[in-house]
Amino acid sequence: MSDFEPKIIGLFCNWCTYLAADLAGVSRTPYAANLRIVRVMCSGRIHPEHVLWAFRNGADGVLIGGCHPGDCHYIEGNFKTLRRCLLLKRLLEQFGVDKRRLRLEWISASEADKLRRVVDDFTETLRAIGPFARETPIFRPARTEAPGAVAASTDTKEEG
Amino acid sequence: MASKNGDIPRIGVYVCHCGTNIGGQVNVPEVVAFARTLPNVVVAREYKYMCSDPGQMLIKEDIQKLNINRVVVASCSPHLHEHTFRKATLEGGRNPFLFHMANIREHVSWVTQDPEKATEKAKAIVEAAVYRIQFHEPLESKHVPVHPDVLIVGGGIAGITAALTLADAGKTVYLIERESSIGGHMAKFDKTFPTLDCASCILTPKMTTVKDHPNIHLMTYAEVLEVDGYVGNFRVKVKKKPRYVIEDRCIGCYVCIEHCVYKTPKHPSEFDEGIGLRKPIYIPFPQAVPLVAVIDPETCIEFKSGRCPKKCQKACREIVGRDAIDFTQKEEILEIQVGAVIIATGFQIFDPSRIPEYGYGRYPNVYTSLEVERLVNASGPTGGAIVLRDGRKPQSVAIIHCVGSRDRNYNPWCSRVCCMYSLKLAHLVRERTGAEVYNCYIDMRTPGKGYEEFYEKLLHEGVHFIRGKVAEVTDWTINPEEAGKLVIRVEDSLIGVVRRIPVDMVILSVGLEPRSDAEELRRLFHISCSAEGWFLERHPKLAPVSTYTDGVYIAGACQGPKDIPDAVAQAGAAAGEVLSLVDRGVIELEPNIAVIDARRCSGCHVCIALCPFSAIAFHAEENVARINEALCKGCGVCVGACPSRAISQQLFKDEQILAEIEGLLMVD
Amino acid sequence: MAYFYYPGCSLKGTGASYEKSLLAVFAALDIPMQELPDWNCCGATSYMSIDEKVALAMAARNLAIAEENGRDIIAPCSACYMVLRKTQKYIKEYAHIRESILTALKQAGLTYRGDSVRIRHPLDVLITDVGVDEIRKRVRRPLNGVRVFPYYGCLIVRPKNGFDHATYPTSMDVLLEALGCEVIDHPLKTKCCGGSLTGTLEEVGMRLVYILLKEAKKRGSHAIATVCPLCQFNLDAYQEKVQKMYSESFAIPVMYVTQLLGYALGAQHTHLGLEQHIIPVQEVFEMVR
Amino acid sequence: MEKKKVGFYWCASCGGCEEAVVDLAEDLLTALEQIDIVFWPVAMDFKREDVERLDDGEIFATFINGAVRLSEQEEIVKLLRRKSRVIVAFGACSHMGGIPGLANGVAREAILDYYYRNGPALESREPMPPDPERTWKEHGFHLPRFYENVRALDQVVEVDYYIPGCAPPPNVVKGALAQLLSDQPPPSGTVLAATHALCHECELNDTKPEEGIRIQAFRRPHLVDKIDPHTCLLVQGLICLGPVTRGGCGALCIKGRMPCTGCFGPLDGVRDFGAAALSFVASIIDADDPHDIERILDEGIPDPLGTFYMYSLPKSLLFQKVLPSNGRRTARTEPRREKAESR
Repeated sequence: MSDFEPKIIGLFCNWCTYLAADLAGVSRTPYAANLRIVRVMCSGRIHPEHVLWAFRNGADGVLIGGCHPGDCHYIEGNFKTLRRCLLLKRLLEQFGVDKRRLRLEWISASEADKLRRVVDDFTETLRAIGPFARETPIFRPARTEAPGAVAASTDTKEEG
Repeated sequence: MASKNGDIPRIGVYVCHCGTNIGGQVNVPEVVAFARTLPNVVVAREYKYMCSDPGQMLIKEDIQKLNINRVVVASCSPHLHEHTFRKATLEGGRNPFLFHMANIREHVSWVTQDPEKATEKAKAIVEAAVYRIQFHEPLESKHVPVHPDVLIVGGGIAGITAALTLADAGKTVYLIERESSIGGHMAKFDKTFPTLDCASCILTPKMTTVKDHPNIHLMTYAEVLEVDGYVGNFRVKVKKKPRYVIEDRCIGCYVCIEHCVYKTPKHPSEFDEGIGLRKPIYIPFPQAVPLVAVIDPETCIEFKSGRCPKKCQKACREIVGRDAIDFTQKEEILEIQVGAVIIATGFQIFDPSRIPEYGYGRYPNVYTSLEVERLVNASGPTGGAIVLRDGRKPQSVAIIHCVGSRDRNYNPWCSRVCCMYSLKLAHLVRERTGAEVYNCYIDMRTPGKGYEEFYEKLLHEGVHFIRGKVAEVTDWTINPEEAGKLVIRVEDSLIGVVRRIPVDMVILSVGLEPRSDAEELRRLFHISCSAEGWFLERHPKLAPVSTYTDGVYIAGACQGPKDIPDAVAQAGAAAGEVLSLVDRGVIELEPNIAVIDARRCSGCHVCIALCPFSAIAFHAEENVARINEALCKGCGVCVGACPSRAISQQLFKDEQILAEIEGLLMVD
Repeated sequence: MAYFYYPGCSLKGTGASYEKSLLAVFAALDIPMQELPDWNCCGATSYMSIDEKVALAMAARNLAIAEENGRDIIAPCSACYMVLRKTQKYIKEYAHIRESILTALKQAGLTYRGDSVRIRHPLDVLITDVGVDEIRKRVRRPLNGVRVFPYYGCLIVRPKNGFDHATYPTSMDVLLEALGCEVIDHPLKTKCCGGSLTGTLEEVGMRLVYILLKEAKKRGSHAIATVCPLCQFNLDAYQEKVQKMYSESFAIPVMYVTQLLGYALGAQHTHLGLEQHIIPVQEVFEMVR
Repeated sequence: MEKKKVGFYWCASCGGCEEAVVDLAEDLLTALEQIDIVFWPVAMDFKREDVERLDDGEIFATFINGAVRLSEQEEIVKLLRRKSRVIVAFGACSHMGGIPGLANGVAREAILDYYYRNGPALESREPMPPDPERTWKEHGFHLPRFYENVRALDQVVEVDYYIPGCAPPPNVVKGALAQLLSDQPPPSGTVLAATHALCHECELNDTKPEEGIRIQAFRRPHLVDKIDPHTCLLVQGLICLGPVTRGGCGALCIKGRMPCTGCFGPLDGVRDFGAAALSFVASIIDADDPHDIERILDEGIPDPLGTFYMYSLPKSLLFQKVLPSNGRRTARTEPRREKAESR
């Protein structure tokens, strides 16, 4: 598992966290290459579906980056994403998904170093948790059958 | 596959080397070869500098010759060159929004150490862009008029310069200053380096011009309360604090001040950095603009006890006949409308009591440089005489450089002006007192026109220069020469010994800091601060006075430590930017607004309360919600909540975002 | 909050009056404090320069015992305070040191997880946990008029200790003020007292002692207040010697701040070790106005 | 005119959908003038062999209700698919997995364990796992296989139309039949109900405040003393999924003062019902402090999965990740490059 490189989708707001990522570049602050960024105008644009879609398509973690509370370029969009994230984390847990896979961080345009810390730390966390696809019993096809148990479908053994 | 608007996507992918900025870390040919395998990619090319003319030419030619109808450029941040390539796409004959940018410089080559990983990440980002662009549609930008008036916040030399430049160009300018007079820090200085011009000789005429200029509305003792709107159309609420003196009636005759119940001034003067004293009713300095008295309710007896004989009021009424004093004055809230804003709020000095070993606040003869500026100033509290607090003339003076600057414990940055003003003060002190002057510096930094020459001149004036960071200022004395003096303990790193230098006076060359309330102002105007707290420019080289908020510009030391010439230059630049915006008259808005498909809207009301700009309203007769395009700022919050998928955000449609996510995850 | 008290060798020897008065003060303030069970040498002194690893392991043993019981350690001796903090920092920051120390602890049947145990100086506890206002309220015999020269020594403030400034500390000043003392402001608060140089490079050591005594005298001090057994000893014991070397007479009582505190809080004289000083300290209390 | 052959089949379901057919009452008789039922296990004596004997595509349409979890169900629906020109997913279970789909929230082994080994309902203390293979008097018997997950019908076979609802109300069934039998049937993939959300047809929609909806506390219906029948239930703090749920039912539950739980599923274009429901509900919470938000969620939404995915858990994006697709992509994936099988 040590060679597992988690994939992280970053959903970053245009005004703070995306700029922090730009600043990390300009100031040559290296961080884990595991992050791949999608720009949205405001973190409030982010729909839970985007997060689920990312997981479904092979992401091991999703990092939502917005402006600090009170700093939102659109006044309070970041609070909307906060509410959705808190509820979504609860849902993910019920799905058997480690809720640490969804991370919400307030990173301002000047906090390139915070971005680095968060991405590096998140990468480490995800390395420790392991790949998304193998995580939970409900996604994991049964591998071995206990003797006498009802035969498993072979049809559902895909991927994973 | 045909895209939604019917055409078959024919995508051109252009991967930029950016010299070695990208090419040095990312295997560009590999990315290009990869791009060719992606769906609907007709052509993929690499080029040294895509943003150059020949680079843009590639796009235009491919559009015309290969009938490319979607353009992806993989290069730097869209914040830098999105505009450039949209323009190229347009000039090639396609709608500019059929373009998407893949950021493989800031987000890849500059932050990824392993070239293999960098290349893989770049591929993923390119693939994401190719997936996304299939869902792009031609869009029309909206144009809105720009209000021609301008707001300038801060009446220091930067704000004054910008105000005059704009006013002379015929623009109406609102200049807001928090203090009761404009002038800022520069008004406190005596001489300016390196020419030793008298500061007030060059500043005062500008101040009075501001006051008399028909196009400038000067609001002193005022602060910005609220900012609403966006580029071209800001609505700003300004709070005018009560000065208890009616501005239009006061003629600045000082009679009220003479008649104040306080016979002599007892309260430290803010303008004189506490070196001089003032009365509760005062004019901060003789050249103040406007030359109007102000009453400080914190120290005025009338405000504290309500039982003052109010001799000032009587004097004004009876002797001057103006009746300008009004103890019942209330704060006023004014609303103004402007098209652009320049923020020029300056800096504050480092508080040296944070470094207790320098003894500021404990030893009376330890001064900040700004206090000494008031001491040497001919119109200062001592009339320009450099004397100690007990009135003695100092025989020896130490100037400690880099106080609070270039120090990890305090501020890591170089404050840029301290070396030069320390040299200036050394010169003035030496010239006026004949004292021995010791400059203790870490490095002497004098880049600037005539600056090094000024340093060279000082070297021949008999001023001592000691290279070393001062460890402490102490009154611990060990021999008779030191008795009654302050001792500077410093390692002279050029001769390798620790020296004890007894002096009468210590000047701390305090650094420049962001103002403590910069954070609040930043939030008001939705701009950013750097980690240190200075206002963040849009680009450190190419857009030094712009911010990420369109229509809001910064000038002077609020952006970073700056001397007068630089602050003035920036003010000019900011005024230029504003003129270019205001004279254009219209601005093109990014068409990233939210749109409701009325056929899909179920009228569920969910979006209505979410809009921070109240741009969504419910239309009962049709049972649908509608977005007012003029009010929509394009945040997409409503899109993220719409349960019917009736709302979409142009340029950030769900299909586009999902395609991008999917593309990012295709490459392992 | 209950604390472990870690005496170290000094407070059981030359610094006995520090221990006595410290315990008296904590009793007077109703602060529960218990001696760390089965403690051992902190590893300071020569050990650290002979075999750092062994010295650190020894210090770590004390940390491990405290951690087992989940209590903060109060280390009154400056050397102990510094060494225990240093050990904690090294374990946290250097993997190879952590590994060898944990191996050593394991052999003793102990383990150490991290930095949940905080190493506290009595000044820190008094200022932060008890609070000056509380102490001021509890003062029963104010020391009005006593001019005290607070002397912190070099060890407790360096590197940054989190509760006071590294070059210009004020925690003792504040405490003494609360007792009614007239606190003398001076720039030598953290200058070297001579330390162990008085035994090795005597001339240098004595000069450092002299500087402090002279400054205290010059500023009209009735007493020097310290928080370190070595500082106290150096400044107290060598006054006669310094007098001879520099032809200047000195007779300045050098007290632990806890003795002044204990007195003001109403502890019995006999509980403060006031008799265990070379320069008699009784007269300090005669200065009370 | 020859009568069109029609089949009915049930998979994992409660039987309510069969009732829904019967609920057509005399309309069923009218329908029988046009159709000829060739397969309906719950009501008529046809066997599998009867279906196998038919030509491929001979059946005009088969209405299948219930979700798919057993190998037997899979076999039969695949058989019916072959024999039918049109497959109609009938009711929420075949449409989206329905109530049985909630079982996907629990591991298969845990289910077996609960029912056959350690569950409180077991009379004997002895575990009684089902015996999949058994021989009795030289007859071999075997139980159908119990799959890892519950699937909606279109996750097993291609589905042409959907009739939503738990169970589909008569007006919807009637409307759907009319559309199917018309000369111009709707495009394949259509959900045969309204195209707007429930709110659009709800009488209480007018009672929503003009300035929008903000909720400070969610209330669960069984804990509310009195529900005001004249005010929008969502505005009253009840989690009504009307905004996110396809209309067509005529807001029946609301009229009975029960908030909508989403049985008609999402509107066209919504890829994940639960996510869309969660997003709008979270968005209208009137709190910005994380602690306040957590408290509101603690008190009002103890079971987000059950609340937002009551009928559609197998259709959530997360399940789609591992479930085999039925050959037709459910999501927008057209420009996608085929992914290397390296993972």
